[in-house]
Amino acid sequence: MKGEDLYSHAQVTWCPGCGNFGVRYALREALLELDRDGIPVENVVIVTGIGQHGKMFDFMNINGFYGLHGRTIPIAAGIHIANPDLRVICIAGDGDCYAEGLEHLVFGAKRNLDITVLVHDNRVYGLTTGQYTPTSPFRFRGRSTPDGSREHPFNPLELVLTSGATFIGRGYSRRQEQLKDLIREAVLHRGFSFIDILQICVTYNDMTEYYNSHIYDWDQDDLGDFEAACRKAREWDYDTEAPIGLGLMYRSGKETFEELCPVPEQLKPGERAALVRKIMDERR
Amino acid sequence: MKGEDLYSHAQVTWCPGCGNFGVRYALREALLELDRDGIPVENVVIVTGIGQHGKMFDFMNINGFYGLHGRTIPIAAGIHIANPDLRVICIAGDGDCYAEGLEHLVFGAKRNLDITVLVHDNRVYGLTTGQYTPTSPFRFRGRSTPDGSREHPFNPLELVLTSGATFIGRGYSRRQEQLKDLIREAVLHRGFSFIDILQICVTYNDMTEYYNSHIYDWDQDDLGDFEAACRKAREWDYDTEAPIGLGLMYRSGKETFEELCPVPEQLKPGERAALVRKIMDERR
Amino acid sequence: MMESEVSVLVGGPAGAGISSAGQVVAQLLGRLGYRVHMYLDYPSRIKGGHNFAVIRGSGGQPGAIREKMDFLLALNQETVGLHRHNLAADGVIVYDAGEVKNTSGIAVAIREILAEEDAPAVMGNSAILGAFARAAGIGWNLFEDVLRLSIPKAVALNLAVARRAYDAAEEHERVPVLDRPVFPVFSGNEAIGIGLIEGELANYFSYPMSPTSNIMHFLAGLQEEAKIRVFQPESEIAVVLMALGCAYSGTRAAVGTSGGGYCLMTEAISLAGVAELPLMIVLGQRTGPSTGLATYTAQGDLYFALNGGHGEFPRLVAAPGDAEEARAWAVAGMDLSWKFQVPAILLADKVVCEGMFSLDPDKILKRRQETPSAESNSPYHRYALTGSGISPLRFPPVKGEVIRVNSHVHDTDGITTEDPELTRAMAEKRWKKERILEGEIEEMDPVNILGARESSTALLCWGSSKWACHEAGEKNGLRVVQPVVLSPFPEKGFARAMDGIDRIITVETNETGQLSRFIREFGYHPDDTILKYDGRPFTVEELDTRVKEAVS
Amino acid sequence: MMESEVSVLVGGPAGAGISSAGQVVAQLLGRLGYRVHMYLDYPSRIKGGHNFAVIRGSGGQPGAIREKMDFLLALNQETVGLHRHNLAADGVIVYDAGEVKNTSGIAVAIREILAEEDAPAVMGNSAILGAFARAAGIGWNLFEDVLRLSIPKAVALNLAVARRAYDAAEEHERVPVLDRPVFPVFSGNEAIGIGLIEGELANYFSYPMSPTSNIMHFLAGLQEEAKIRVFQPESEIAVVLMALGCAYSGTRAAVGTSGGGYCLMTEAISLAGVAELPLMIVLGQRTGPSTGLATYTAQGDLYFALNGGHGEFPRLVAAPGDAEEARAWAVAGMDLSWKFQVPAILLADKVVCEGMFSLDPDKILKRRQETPSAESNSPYHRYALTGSGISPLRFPPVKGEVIRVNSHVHDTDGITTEDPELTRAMAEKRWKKERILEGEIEEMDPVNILGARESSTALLCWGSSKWACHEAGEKNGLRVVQPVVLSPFPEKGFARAMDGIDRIITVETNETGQLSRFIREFGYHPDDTILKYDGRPFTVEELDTRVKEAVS
Ligand SMILES: Cc1ncc(C[n+]2csc(CCOP(=O)(O)OP(=O)(O)O)c2C)c(N)n1
Ligand SMILES: Cc1ncc(C[n+]2csc(CCOP(=O)(O)OP(=O)(O)O)c2C)c(N)n1
Ligand code: SF4
Ligand code: SF4
Ligand SMILES: [Mg+2]
Ligand SMILES: [Mg+2]
Repeated sequence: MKGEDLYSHAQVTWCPGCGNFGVRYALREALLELDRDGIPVENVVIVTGIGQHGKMFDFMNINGFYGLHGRTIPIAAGIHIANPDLRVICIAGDGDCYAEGLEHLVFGAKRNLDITVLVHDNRVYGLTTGQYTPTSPFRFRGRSTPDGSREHPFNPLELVLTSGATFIGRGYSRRQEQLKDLIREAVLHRGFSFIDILQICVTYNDMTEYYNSHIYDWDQDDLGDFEAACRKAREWDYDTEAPIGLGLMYRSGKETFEELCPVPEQLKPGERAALVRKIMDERR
Repeated sequence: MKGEDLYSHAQVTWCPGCGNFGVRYALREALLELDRDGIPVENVVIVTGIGQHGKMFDFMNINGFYGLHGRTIPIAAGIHIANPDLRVICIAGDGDCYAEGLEHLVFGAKRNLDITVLVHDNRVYGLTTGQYTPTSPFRFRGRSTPDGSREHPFNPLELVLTSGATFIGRGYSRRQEQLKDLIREAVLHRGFSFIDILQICVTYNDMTEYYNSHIYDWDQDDLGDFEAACRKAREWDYDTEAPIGLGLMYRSGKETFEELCPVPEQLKPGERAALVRKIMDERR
Repeated sequence: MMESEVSVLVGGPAGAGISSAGQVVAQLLGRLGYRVHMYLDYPSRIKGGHNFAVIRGSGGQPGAIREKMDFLLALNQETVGLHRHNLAADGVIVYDAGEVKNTSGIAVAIREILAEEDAPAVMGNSAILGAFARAAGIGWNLFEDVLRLSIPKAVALNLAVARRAYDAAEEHERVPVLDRPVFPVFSGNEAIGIGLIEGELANYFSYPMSPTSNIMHFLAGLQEEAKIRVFQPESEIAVVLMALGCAYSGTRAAVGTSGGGYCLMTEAISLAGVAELPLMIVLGQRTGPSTGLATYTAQGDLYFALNGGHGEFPRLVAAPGDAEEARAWAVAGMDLSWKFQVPAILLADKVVCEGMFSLDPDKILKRRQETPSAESNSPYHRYALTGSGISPLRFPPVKGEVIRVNSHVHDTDGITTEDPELTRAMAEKRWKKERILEGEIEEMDPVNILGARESSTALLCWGSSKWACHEAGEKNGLRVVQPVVLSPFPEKGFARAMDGIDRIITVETNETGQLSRFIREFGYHPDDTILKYDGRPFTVEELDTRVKEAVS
Repeated sequence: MMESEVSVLVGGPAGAGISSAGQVVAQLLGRLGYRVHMYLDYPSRIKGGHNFAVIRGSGGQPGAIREKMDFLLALNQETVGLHRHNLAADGVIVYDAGEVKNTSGIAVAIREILAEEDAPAVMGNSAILGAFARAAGIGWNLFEDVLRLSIPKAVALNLAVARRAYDAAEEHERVPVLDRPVFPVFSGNEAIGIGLIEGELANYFSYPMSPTSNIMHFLAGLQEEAKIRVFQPESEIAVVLMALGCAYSGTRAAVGTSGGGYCLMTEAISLAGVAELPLMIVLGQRTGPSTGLATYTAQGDLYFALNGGHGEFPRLVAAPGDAEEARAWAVAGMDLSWKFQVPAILLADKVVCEGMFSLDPDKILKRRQETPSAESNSPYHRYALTGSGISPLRFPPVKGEVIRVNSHVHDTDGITTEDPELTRAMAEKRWKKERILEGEIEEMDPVNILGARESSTALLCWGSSKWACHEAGEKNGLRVVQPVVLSPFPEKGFARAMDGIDRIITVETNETGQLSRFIREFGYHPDDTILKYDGRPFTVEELDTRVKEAVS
C-alpha cells in the first residue's frame, strides 16, 4: 500500500496552510505503519464529528462514519462493542468533543473504552467561522465574543486523566513525525487513548509562532506514574504562558470495557426459537 | 421564621429512612441561618433535577424551578445571570448530574458560576428503581446490571476540582449539622460551590454501615491548597476501601462568571427606538 | 359475577408488592382459561402512598378494565376508601384485618400470620393472595404452582404464609374454569423484549425511563440465555448513537425510552434517516408535556414520533394495541428497519408497556428478512442508486473496500457532496424505499378491524385504546378501525377497513386528537372526537358512555 | 436591462469577500431607489472553492432571484464557467484580468492595482466593485459613501483600490435611478436581531450553527449599545435551558439554532409548554436530514417545528418570508411568548436568514404587550386558573410569596400532583390560552395575499417561497396565499384569504409537501404540489415554468 492510496479523490477544502493537512499526513503514515505491522487498513474505522476536522472523513480513503457534532465517542463505542476486531479512531474537534459532547469524553475515559480519540484542538470553531471554544484562551476575540470571551479554558489533558483514560498524549500539527508515532501507539494501546492535537487554524487562530516558541518534548521515563502525569498535564493550562510539553504523557494498563463485556456469539435461529418457547411456557 | 415554614404542605413521598430527609433538614436549617444573616429566603431559588432528590421542590416552601433530568445547572445559570441577587441552589442527583447532564457540571465549574450545586449522591437511580449510576461501585447489582455493572465509578470531587470549582465539599445525609454548615458556606461562597452528599438510599443502596465505619472529618487547615485538595479528593475513589473524608475540601477565590458579565441596565423604550432608528439609518 | 368475566383489584402501598400480587392474580386467571389484562396504577414513589392493580379475566380478549370488581384485595385502608364504589353488587372485599377498618368481607389476619411464620412484612401480599385464591374457589395445587413460578425468592416461606391465609379464608364465589387453551401472560414490555430477541437483537441500550425501563430489566436478566448485551450508558444521546454504531458494524441493536429521552434522540434519528442506518426505538408514551405524570399514560406523541428529527426521511412507526401486537411489531420493526435501512419506532404507551396481556404465542407476523440484493456488490457503493432505492449493506472489514456512512448529503460512495442533482437523487432514493416499504406493510395486516364489522360508523383508534374501543364497538354496533402502522401509512389497507363508513368517531387518550388530525391528510374527516387526558386509560364503561353520547 | 430591474452576480473563491462585495452591490442598488434581494451561495468551507452572490434590484419587492444577470462580476474562472449562461443578452462580465481567461467584457487588472496600492489580496473585491460601479454608471460619490459604510477596516486603502478600478473601467449601461424612498438593506438574521432587541431582549444564547449564527454575531457586536448580553454556552441544551432560567427570573431571552440544535432543544420546549415559560427560538432551516447541506436551504422542518417536544401544548410558530416579516414576527414572538407564556418559534430558512432584503423601517406590527392581569395577585398562585387561562406572572424575589415552576403536572401553586382532575384542568387551561392567542393572531394579518388577488386559483406557500410565488402569481394571474403564522393556525384569516379559490397549488422547497399536508387538517385539499429539494431556492423563471406546467 502507498500513502496516496489512503487519500480519497475528494477535493480538499481546508484553507491553505491549515494544520489539518499535517494531521492527515500523520494519520496516513501511522495507518501505513499499522498496516505493515498487521493491522490491515480495512480494519480501521474513523468516526468524525462535524467541523473542519470532520472533513477528514471525505479526504481519507478508509472506512468511516461521518457522525454528528460532538458525538464521535458513543458512535465509536457502538462500533467497537459490536465488533472489537475493528480499530476505531475518533476524529474530533475541540468544539465538538470539549463543548457539545464533553460528557462522552469523560465516560469514554471512565469506561476505558478501547478506542482512540484524536482531538483537532485548534481552539476555535473553525467551520462555523471562528467562535471561542472550551480551550480558547481567556478573552479570545471571536465572532461571538468581539470583546473577548469571559471564560478561562479548561485543560483537556487533566480532565481525561482524572476521568480514567489510560493513554494520554499531546501532539502538534507541525510535528508530524511525533504525531504519527503517537497515533500509532494510541491505536495499538488497549484502552482509552486520547491525543490532544494542537492544530493550527491559520484563518481564525494562528498560534504557530506561540507554539513554536513554547513546545518541548516530554521525557518518557515515567509514563506510568500518575502523579508525574498530573504535573505534566498541569504545567500548561491552555491559558497562561508556560512551556508546552509534547508527546506521550501517560500510559497505564487497565481492563477495558470490551474485555468486561465480551461479545457473545449470537444464537442460531433454532436456539432463539427454543428460548422464546421456553419463556412462553414458563408463563402459562 | 420557623423551620416548619420552610416545609410545604405536600405529602412527603420518600421512603421511611431515606437520607433525603436529612438533607432536607440540613437545607432548611442552613436557609434559616442565612435568613438570619441577611439573605432572605425569598431571595433563594432551588432548581431541582428529576429523581428522588428533585422532590425537594415539592417538599420545601421556597422558590423553585422543577426542571429536567440532568439540567439543573444551565437553568440555574440562566436564573442567576438574569438576576444575580438571587441565590440559586441546584438540588441534583447522581444520575441526574453525573450521567445525563455531566457536561453542565464541568462547565459550571469551569466558568466559576456563582451558584451552589448539591448532589444527592445515593449512588443509584432511586426514582427509576435502582439502576447503577456513575458513582455506583464496580459490579453494582441493579436492575439493569443483575450480574454487576461493568464500570468503575468516577470520582466527582476530583472531576469538579479539575474543572475549576472554587468551593468543594462532601457531606453525609446522616451528618446533618455538618451538612447544614457546608450548605450555608456554599451559598455564601462567591463562585461555583459543589457538595457531593453521600445520601443514604435505604431501598436500593443502603451504605449506612459502610459509611458510618469509614467516615472522618477532613482537617480544614489547608483549604486553599490545590495539591492538598487533590490528595483529599483521591483518598477515596468511590470504589475501593478507604477512609472517607467529610466536610469542606477546597475553597479558593476566583472571578465569577457573573462578575465578568455584569447585567447591563436595560434600555428604556425610547432609547431602544432610537437605537433601532440609528441601525436602520446606517444602512441606507 | 358476569359470565366469563372476572375483575379483581389489588391495592396497597408502594413497596408492598402490588404489581407482583396483580401478576399472580393475572397468571391464575390465565391458568383458568381466561384471557387476561392487568392495569397497574401507581404514583411516582417507591414506598407508601397507594398503588393498585386491576386484573380482568374474560372469555374474549380484554385490553381495558371494567369499573366493577368481583374481588377487592385491600392491603391498606385507601384501597377500600378509594375503590369501595368499584365493588360489584355480589363482589367481596378481601382485606388485611390489621390495616383495614370498618369493612366487611373476608378479613385476613396478616399480621398474625406473618408473626407465626416469622415472615417479613413484604410477604403480606402472599397472604392476601392465598385468601383470594380460596375466596375465588381456586384449588390449592394450581395456586401453589402459579405462586412458585411468580415468586422467585423464599418460595417455601411465601407458600407457608399463603397457605395459612388460604386455609383461614372461606370461598366466596367460584371463578368458573373456561375450557380454552391457556395463553401465557406478559407485560407489553416483556413482549417487546421477546420480540426484539426474535428480531435478532444483539445489543440493547437504554437509559432508565418509565414506562420502558422494564424492557431493559427484562432483557438484562436474559443476557446469558439470549446471548445479548444490555448496556445503560450516560444518556439517551449516547444510547441512540451506540445503537447506530452497532448498525454500522452490522449487528442489530434496539433502544427504549419515553418522550423526554426521545427528544434527545431526535438528532440521531435524523442521522439514521440520511445515513440510511437501521435503528429500532421503542417509544413508550406517558402523560406529558415534559415530566408530566411520570407513571401515567397518554397518546400524546403521535406527531412527534412521526416527525421527530429535522429534515425529511422515511421511517416506520407502528403503534401496537396490546402485548401480542407489541411483540409482533417488535420483530417486524427489527426486520424492516434492517431491510430498508430506516429508523423504526414502536410507539407504545404506559398501558401497553406496563399492562399485562394474554398472548397467543403463535400469533406472529411472517418474518421480513433482508433479501440479498441481486445487484453487483463490487466495487462496493454504500449508497448505490438501485431500482428499489435499497443499497446493499456491507460491514467493515471488507478487504479492498471502503465503507462510509455520512450525515451529510453524499454520493454513492458516501462522500460528501453539495451537488444539487445528487441531493435530489439521494432524496428520491430514500422515498423510493418508502414506497416499497409501504407495499410490504400493506401485506402485513397493518389495519385492524374490530367491533361490529358491518357497521357504517367507525370508531377510529390507535394503540392502547384498541380494546376499549372493541368492546364499545361490539356493544353499540360500531365498527372499530385501528391502524397499527402509522408510517408509512397503509392507505390501501385503511381504505379497505373504512369501506362503507359514513361516520367517523375517533377515540384517543390525548388533548388534541392527533389521529383525528392525522387521517385528514388522507382525506378522512372525523365527525366526532372522544378524548381523555387525565393520565388514565378509558374503562370499558366510561368509553361505552362516551360513545353512546356521541352516537345519540 | 429590463425596466426597473437589475441583476448582478459576484463570484469568487471563499475568503475573497464575496458576501461583502454582494452586500455593497445590494447597498448601492438600495441607494438608487431599488428594492433589493441578495442570495448567497457558498459551500461549507472557509477558503477557496466557489462562492457567489446574486443581487437583484427591482421596482417591486424582490425576494427571489432571476436567472439572467446584467452584470457578472468574476473574481475567478469558475464564475465565468459556471455562470456565463446566466448572462443577459445585453449583460456584461466584469472580471479579474489576472484570474479569468478567455472572456470578453470589462477586464480589471486587479493584481496590478493591488501591487500599485500595496494592498492585500482580499481587497480585490473593492477593485471589482469599483469597476462595477463605473460600468453601471454609478457616480463615484455615492459609491464611496456606500463603500465607507460597508467596509469598516482600512477604508482609505480600499477606496484607493476601488478608485483605480473605477477610473480604469468604462461605463457599460447606466442603472437608472428609481424615484422611490431609499429603504435600508438587511439580512434576515440582522432583521431578526433588530426585532429581538425591539422585543426587549436581555440575553441571547446560541451555539453556532448555520444559518442562524449571524444573529449571534450581529447581536454580539451590539451588546454595549443595546445593553444586552450574548453568550455562547457548551451546547444547545444549555442554550435553551439558560433562556428558560432567564424567563423564570423575569428577563427576556431568545435563542437561535438550526435543525440539529433544535433537536436538542425539544425536551426544553416541552418543559416550557407545561411550565408555561416564555421562550423564543429562531429556527433557521437548512437542507437535511441531519448535517445535510449545511449552507443550503430547505423548508423541511415545518412539522418538526409544530410538533417538536413530547406531549401537547400550545406554541406560536411564525414563518416569515423576508427580512421585514422576520423583524416584525421577532418582535411579535417575543411579546406573545411573554404574554401567553408559551414557546414561540420563528421558523426561517437559509434564504431568509442569510439573504438580504430591503425593508420598510416603519412596517412593524402593533406591539402585543403583556396586559397586567386584573385578577388578584396575593396570595400568589403561579398557575392560577383564570378565565383566560393566562396566570399572572411574578418573579422572585417576592417577599412572602413562593414562586414555583414545574415540569410535572402541578396544582395552581406549582406543586406536583398526580390527580386526574387537576391534570385535565391544567391541560384545558393551556388550550384556553391558545384560543385567545389565536384570536390575537387573527388581528395581526397572519395570512398574506399576494399575486393576482382576484384569481380563483391559489398558489399556496410559506416562508421563503413567498416572493417567487408572488412573481409567478402576478405573471400567471394566480392568487398567492402565504400563511405567516402556522400555529395557532389562523383559520379565519386563512379562510378569508382562500375565499373563492377552487384550485390550490402548493409551492415548497421540501420533499414531502409539508404545508400541503398540513392544510388538509383544516379541510383544504391541494390539487398540485410544486416541490424543490436540492438545497436551492426557486428562481423566478424556474417557478414560472413549473407553475405554467401545473396550470396548463
Ligand atoms: C448539534 C449541532 N450544533 C451545531 C452545529 C454546527 N457546527 C458545525 S461545525 C461546528 C463547530 C466546529 O468546531 P470544532 O468542533 O472545534 O471543529 P473545527 O471546525 O474547529 O475543526 C458547529 C458548531 C452542528 N453541526 N450540530
Ligand atoms: C431525559 C430523561 N431521561 C430519563 C428520565 C427518567 N428518570 C427520572 S428519575 C431518573 C433517575 C434519577 O436518578 P438520580 O438522578 O440519581 O436521582 P435519585 O432518584 O437517585 O435521587 C431517571 C433516569 C427522565 N426523567 N428524563
Ligand atoms: S478555518 Fe482554520 S481549521 Fe478550518 S480549514 Fe481553515 S485553517 Fe483549517
Ligand atoms: S428509593 Fe432510595 S432515594 Fe428514593 S426515596 Fe426511597 S430511600 Fe430515598
Ligand atoms: Mg476547533
Ligand atoms: Mg441517585
